[in-house]
Amino acid sequence: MTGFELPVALFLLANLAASLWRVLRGPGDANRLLAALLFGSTGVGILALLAFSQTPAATPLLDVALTLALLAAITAIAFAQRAWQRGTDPKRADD
Amino acid sequence: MKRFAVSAAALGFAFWLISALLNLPATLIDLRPLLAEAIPKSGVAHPVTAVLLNTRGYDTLLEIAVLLVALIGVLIAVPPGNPALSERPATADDAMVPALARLVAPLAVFFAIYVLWAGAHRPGGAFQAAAILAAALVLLHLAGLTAAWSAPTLRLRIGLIAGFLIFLAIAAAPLLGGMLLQYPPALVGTLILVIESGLTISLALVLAGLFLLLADRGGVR
Amino acid sequence: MIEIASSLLLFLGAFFYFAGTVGLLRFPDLFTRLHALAKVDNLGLGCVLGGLALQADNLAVALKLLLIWPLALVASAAISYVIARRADALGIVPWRENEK
Amino acid sequence: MTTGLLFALTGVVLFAAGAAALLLVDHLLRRVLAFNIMGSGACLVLVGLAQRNGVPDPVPQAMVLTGIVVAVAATGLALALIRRLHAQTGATTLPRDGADND
Amino acid sequence: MIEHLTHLALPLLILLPLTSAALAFALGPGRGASLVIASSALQLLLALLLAATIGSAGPSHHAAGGWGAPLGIDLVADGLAAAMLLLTQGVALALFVFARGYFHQDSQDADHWAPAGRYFWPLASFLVAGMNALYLSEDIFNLYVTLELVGLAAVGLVASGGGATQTAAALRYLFAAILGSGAYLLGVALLYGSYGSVSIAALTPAIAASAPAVTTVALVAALLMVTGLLIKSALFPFHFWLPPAHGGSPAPVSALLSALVVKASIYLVLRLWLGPLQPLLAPFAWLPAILGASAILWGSWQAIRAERLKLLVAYSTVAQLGYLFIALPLAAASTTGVAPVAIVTLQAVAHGLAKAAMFAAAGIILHATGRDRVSDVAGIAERLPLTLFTFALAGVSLMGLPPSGGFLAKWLLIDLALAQGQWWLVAVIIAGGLLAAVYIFRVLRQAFLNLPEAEIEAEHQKARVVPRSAEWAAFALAASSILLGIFGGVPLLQLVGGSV
Amino acid sequence: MTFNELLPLLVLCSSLLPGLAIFILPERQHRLRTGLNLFGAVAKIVLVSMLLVGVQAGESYGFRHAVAPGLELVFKADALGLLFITLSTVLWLFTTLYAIGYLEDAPHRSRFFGFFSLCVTATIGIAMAGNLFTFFVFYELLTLATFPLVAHRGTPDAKQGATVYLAYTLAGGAALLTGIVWLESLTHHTGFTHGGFVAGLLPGNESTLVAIFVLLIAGVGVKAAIVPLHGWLPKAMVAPAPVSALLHAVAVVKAGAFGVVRIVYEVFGIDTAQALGLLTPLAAIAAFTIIWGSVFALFQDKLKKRLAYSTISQVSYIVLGTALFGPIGTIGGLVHLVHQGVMKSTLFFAAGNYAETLGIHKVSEMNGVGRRMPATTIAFSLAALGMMGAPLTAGAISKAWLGDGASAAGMGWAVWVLTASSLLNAAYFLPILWRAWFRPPPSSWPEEHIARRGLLETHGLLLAPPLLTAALALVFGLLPEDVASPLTWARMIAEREYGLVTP
Amino acid sequence: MTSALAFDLLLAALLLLSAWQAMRTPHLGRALLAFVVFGLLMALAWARLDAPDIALAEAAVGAGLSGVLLFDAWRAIRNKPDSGKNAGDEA
Repeated sequence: MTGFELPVALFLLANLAASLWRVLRGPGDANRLLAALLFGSTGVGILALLAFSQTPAATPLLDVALTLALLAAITAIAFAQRAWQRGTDPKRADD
Repeated sequence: MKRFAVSAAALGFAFWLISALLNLPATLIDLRPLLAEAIPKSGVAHPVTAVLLNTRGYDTLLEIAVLLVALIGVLIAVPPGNPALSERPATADDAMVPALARLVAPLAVFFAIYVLWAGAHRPGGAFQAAAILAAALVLLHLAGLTAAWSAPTLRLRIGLIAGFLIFLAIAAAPLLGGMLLQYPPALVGTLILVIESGLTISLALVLAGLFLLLADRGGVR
Repeated sequence: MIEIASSLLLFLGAFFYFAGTVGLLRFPDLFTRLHALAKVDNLGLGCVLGGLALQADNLAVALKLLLIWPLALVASAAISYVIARRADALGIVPWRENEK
Repeated sequence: MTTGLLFALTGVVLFAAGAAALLLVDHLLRRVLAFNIMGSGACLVLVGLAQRNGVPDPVPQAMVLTGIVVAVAATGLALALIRRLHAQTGATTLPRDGADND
Repeated sequence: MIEHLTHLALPLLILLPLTSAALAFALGPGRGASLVIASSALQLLLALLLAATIGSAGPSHHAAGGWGAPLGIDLVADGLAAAMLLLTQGVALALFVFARGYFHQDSQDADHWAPAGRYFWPLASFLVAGMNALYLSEDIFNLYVTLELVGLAAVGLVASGGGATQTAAALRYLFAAILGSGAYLLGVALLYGSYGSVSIAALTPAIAASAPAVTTVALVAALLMVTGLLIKSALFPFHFWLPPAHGGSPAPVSALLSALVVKASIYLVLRLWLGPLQPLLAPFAWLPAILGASAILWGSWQAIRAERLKLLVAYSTVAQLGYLFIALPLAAASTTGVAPVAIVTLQAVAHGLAKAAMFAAAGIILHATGRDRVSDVAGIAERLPLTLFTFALAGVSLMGLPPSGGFLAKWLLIDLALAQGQWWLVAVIIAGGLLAAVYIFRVLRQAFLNLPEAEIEAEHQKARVVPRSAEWAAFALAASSILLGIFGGVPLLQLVGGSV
Repeated sequence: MTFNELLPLLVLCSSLLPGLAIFILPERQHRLRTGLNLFGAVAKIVLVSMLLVGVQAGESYGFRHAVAPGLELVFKADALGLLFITLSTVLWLFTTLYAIGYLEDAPHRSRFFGFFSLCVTATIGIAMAGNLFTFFVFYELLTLATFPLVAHRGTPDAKQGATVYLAYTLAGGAALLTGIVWLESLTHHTGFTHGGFVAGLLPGNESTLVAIFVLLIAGVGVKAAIVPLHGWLPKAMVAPAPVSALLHAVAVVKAGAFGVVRIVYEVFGIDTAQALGLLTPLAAIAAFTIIWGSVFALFQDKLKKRLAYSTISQVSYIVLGTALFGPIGTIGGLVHLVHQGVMKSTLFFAAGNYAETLGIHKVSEMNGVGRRMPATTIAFSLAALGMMGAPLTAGAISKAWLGDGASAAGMGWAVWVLTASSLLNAAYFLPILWRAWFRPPPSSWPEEHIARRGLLETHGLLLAPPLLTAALALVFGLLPEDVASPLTWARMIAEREYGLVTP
Repeated sequence: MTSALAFDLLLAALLLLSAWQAMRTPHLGRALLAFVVFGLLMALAWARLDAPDIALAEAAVGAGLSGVLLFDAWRAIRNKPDSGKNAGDEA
């Protein structure tokens, strides 16, 4: 533990908040999906940082991070396949 | 009008409760020391698992029943012998998703086994492992590598309930001389592992079933 | 010593993440944003995980940390690919500087 | 303020918002989201309040795991029924007159 | 031997239906009837045994896992629980026999892809398991799990009707159930946060002795739990989900839901209200009573107006449930020395038996006519005399006419209300009985006296006939609701009255 | 269980069990059904005779069964109950015979006779009820059992009549229920007791007791058709003739009147009722009803409707007798309970015969019917004369005792009421007799269903019951002091049970 | 303010924001994504609450299963069903 883990995690969370704006604003589903992608990897990072933000390190949280890394792809793929279709493409006016 | 009333009620409720919670004194009863005492007898080192499968194992038994009920509910919503599936998934002929699935799925299985095994002494356990396995199954389906399920076959049905039946049997066996779910001290660790293993497989099938029974049909008929 | 290296790596990671977020917010179209994201946040994750791995007190934990990274890389690559393909299939045209 | 209490309070708000949304929104998928959020709020209260002194308490944690399983079960069932209703009627909301006589 | 069996009765009442449910599911769609019926018969024996033991030796305990509260979960059966268990096993057994005949008929249409009986057996068995677990649980979080088990199984059963209206009804029910159990869960969370335990035995003294700051939170918790349960109990004005769900389902399902499932959450309201939450909720007792009174009047009125037969019966349930709440402010014992909760239990049992019989009879009628309007039952008494007799007997109990169980309960309720000077309750009870007579005689008049129109008559000729076993099962239920008034009152009231 | 406990149950079961069996019988099994009916009726007579003998010898019969703590079904066979039981039992036999003939080849006979038997069971239950709870149970059962009978024909009129009947009786039941439970919550005791059991609540609860009395009397008054609660009765006359006989003479209105007697004498006690000032209003209402019914009867052309209004009037004689403070009036009321039953069933049997044989429904169609159907018309005439209170008839005895009772109680006005009523009775009955005997018959009857066969002017089973009941009425009138006469029995009740000293 | 508290506060705010979006934003796809984000944030919250078991379950369910189920259902109900498919109705 260096004492920086939590501040860095906070910073990443702030990043995440910023990209949440992208999720909300779009335009279009594709960009939202991108943001979700970022969420995945940022989430993994934050979890890893949280794991080491205490002494001794809470290594179980690494398992959580690993799960997230394994499974984040699934949501994204499902979104691309199922949700993102013609008619919801980014050219359409964002409702 | 309704919108306003409900919103106001929700807001008022939240304020009332929050202001009350800010003044809440500490509890008189604390289960933590009790639990700490019980851990050595519980057969597992990890307290959450001890609660889930030992001290409050009865909750878990019923919770599995809830999942099975939900699965049966899904089966009811899907007519048997659903005719030809609609469009294939958009990426079925993509090379990338199957490749990813081929890589991730085995890793997920491996990781699930680890999570299951870890459950005895650190966070993890049957449900988490099952969820990971189920996710892997879903991924395989999204990649076009496994088909969706139509009506479950006998083998599948047995798979779905096997874990539950094992749990039931182990829960009932102590009744011969004691209480429901009162594992014999000598076997407690083993029995919990057996239960968790069975549950992992069945729960994975159930969770995957929630998706795979409905998936890929472009809508239920 | 290790602590300093670790901290540096963490900060570097944070920077990459920040860059990725800026890219997501500021780049003009889907494909360029995708590019920024896939590159930058994986680097960020790599740095963070690497920095933490330095702190690990046993090999298993370090290995686990280092396992997460390639996994995230693979997943991110696959998803980026899927998104790009899908965007193409749906007729989204890449942005060019001379337009607009 | 401890992490536990903070998240417990967050949970209260989430619950209230989820419950209100469950009553107010019409689209069925949205209602599924609403009840999941409501449930998450209740779970946060359960664990957060129990850990408001900062010490982890495994008992509510185990309960929340059970609660999550139940929520997944309810979500799966709800989604299946929603899809079925849509297939049968094309509707994505419940008919308004359901409570009325005939 | 008997002693040991009694000790086992508590867990077995939960394990048996769980096992038979799982096995019935494994056997496959539409299978498992015999298994579930056999298990149900065994459960009835166990419940009888349990009631006998409790009657003589007091409440029975079972510590699941051997830990004991507050760490573990205790199962406790007192007289009230035993009575509800007995009702559940009895009604379920009769309804299962009924359902076997009923669904057997259905399955003759081979190409009918959504026969309601496909997953009836596992779901119904899970449902019974859930209710038994609910009656026996002494742990408020465990109760949440049982509530969900009961709720989801009931939703599945409603959906099993297969049609769009049933699906919509199931969804409406699901959302109501989830809203209810969500509120309950938050209440549990707050109670655990306030007192550090979810065991009723530990909570009761803690709440009674709690400080003011705790009390506010605990009060919110109590209100949340009770409100959640009231939503699930379909107490007016939370009844919106009940008529479509109960009125649109296949007959055995409607009967199970109306006779048993709503009782489960009402049981919990009573148990919690009169138990640990008593110190918190005592000032609010008049609220459910007023709602109950409104339910009686409103439900009866809707039943009178209903055009569809099963909807009529469903609204009758809305009305009859009101009776179970109006006794809450009448906490003191009556002049006859019978505890109010015992009277409410008697009413619940009488209604359970009668309503199960009535829904079963309605189902047989609909089955035989293929139509569902009250006006379509004209002259059906000619073809289904036994079923109409069943309907009439059940109606006698619902109207509260002698010598039925419903009458006895009504008598004791009026006595209770009078003894405490609550004249408005007396008026409501009396009015409820008269209104019930209006809607029940509406059906009977039509069935016995009017002649079917020619076109319907032609349909009658070719319509399917339900097996005799189904008719007799329904009759047995109706007859029990009558006999309850003559022979059941004393043992039941003593069983329940002695325990609470 | 001793025999003395068993016997009342057996009396109940002698009609209950055949009734239930008849429900299950297929429609075409008429022989078996008739057999069951007659077996039940005869068995009941035998059993009731055993009761009579026993009670006269001082035996007491009773049975108790607790349905809830503090709530018991109590059956007892006391002298008052037996009076009513005997009446019902005998008339049930006659009515059954009549109904068998009347409904020959009609549809739904299983249903009819099933409910018929239940109806009698309920009546017997009311008669044997040992407390208000039991009374109420059978009182409601009677409502349920008679509703299908009134509606039996299924015509719109019948259905409407039945619905009105149900509305009145269920509402009355509700009032009765409230009154009973209220009373019980005050006294914790509902057993019928000679002299009543509410006196202990006085002083202090006067207004409550008055309210309870009003509720109770309103409850039973519906069935007794006391104005203004009588509205159902003229409508219910659409029922088949045996049912009318049952409603008007045996079961329903009698149950109401019997209830009034029980309430006044054995719940409140005649002294308490008098002390509360309840008797005079009751008498006034009864008197009003007597006149009201008679006046309305005058204007009815439909024979059965005229009889129905006559019933309203006549039943209130019983109520009036009860409300008269003193033994003589009581005896008059009690004896009229029997006399009116016998006479009114004769009248309805005869009316049924006219309708069934010749299609005569209206008074204006009765010209010369005495020549075509002399036996029926003789029975009719005897009963009608009795109703008017002509000398040497049963009716004269009732009226004489009632009149004496009124004078003795200091209610001289009641005598005038009785006189006026008698005149009115004559005014609506005599024209009928005049037409029947002295007007020439028309060339053809409205609808002749049954042809004359030798001596039999109509179906034998239709003819015998009115002749038998008319004969009974005659005997009661001619031999009032006989040991087995209703008058003797009524005096015994008054003396033995109420301690009233008769002259 | 410590960074722990800041982190918690920001996380709580984000939880509320994403929940609000999931329930209130007019576009359903956006709502579903907001819900997936909500799930991820819940996992972080559980991690902060020293409940790695729940975090693990939430990550697996929220990231793996719920999203897939919801997206799949969304696609299924987005289009009108073809009319011929209602044959089995027995409403």
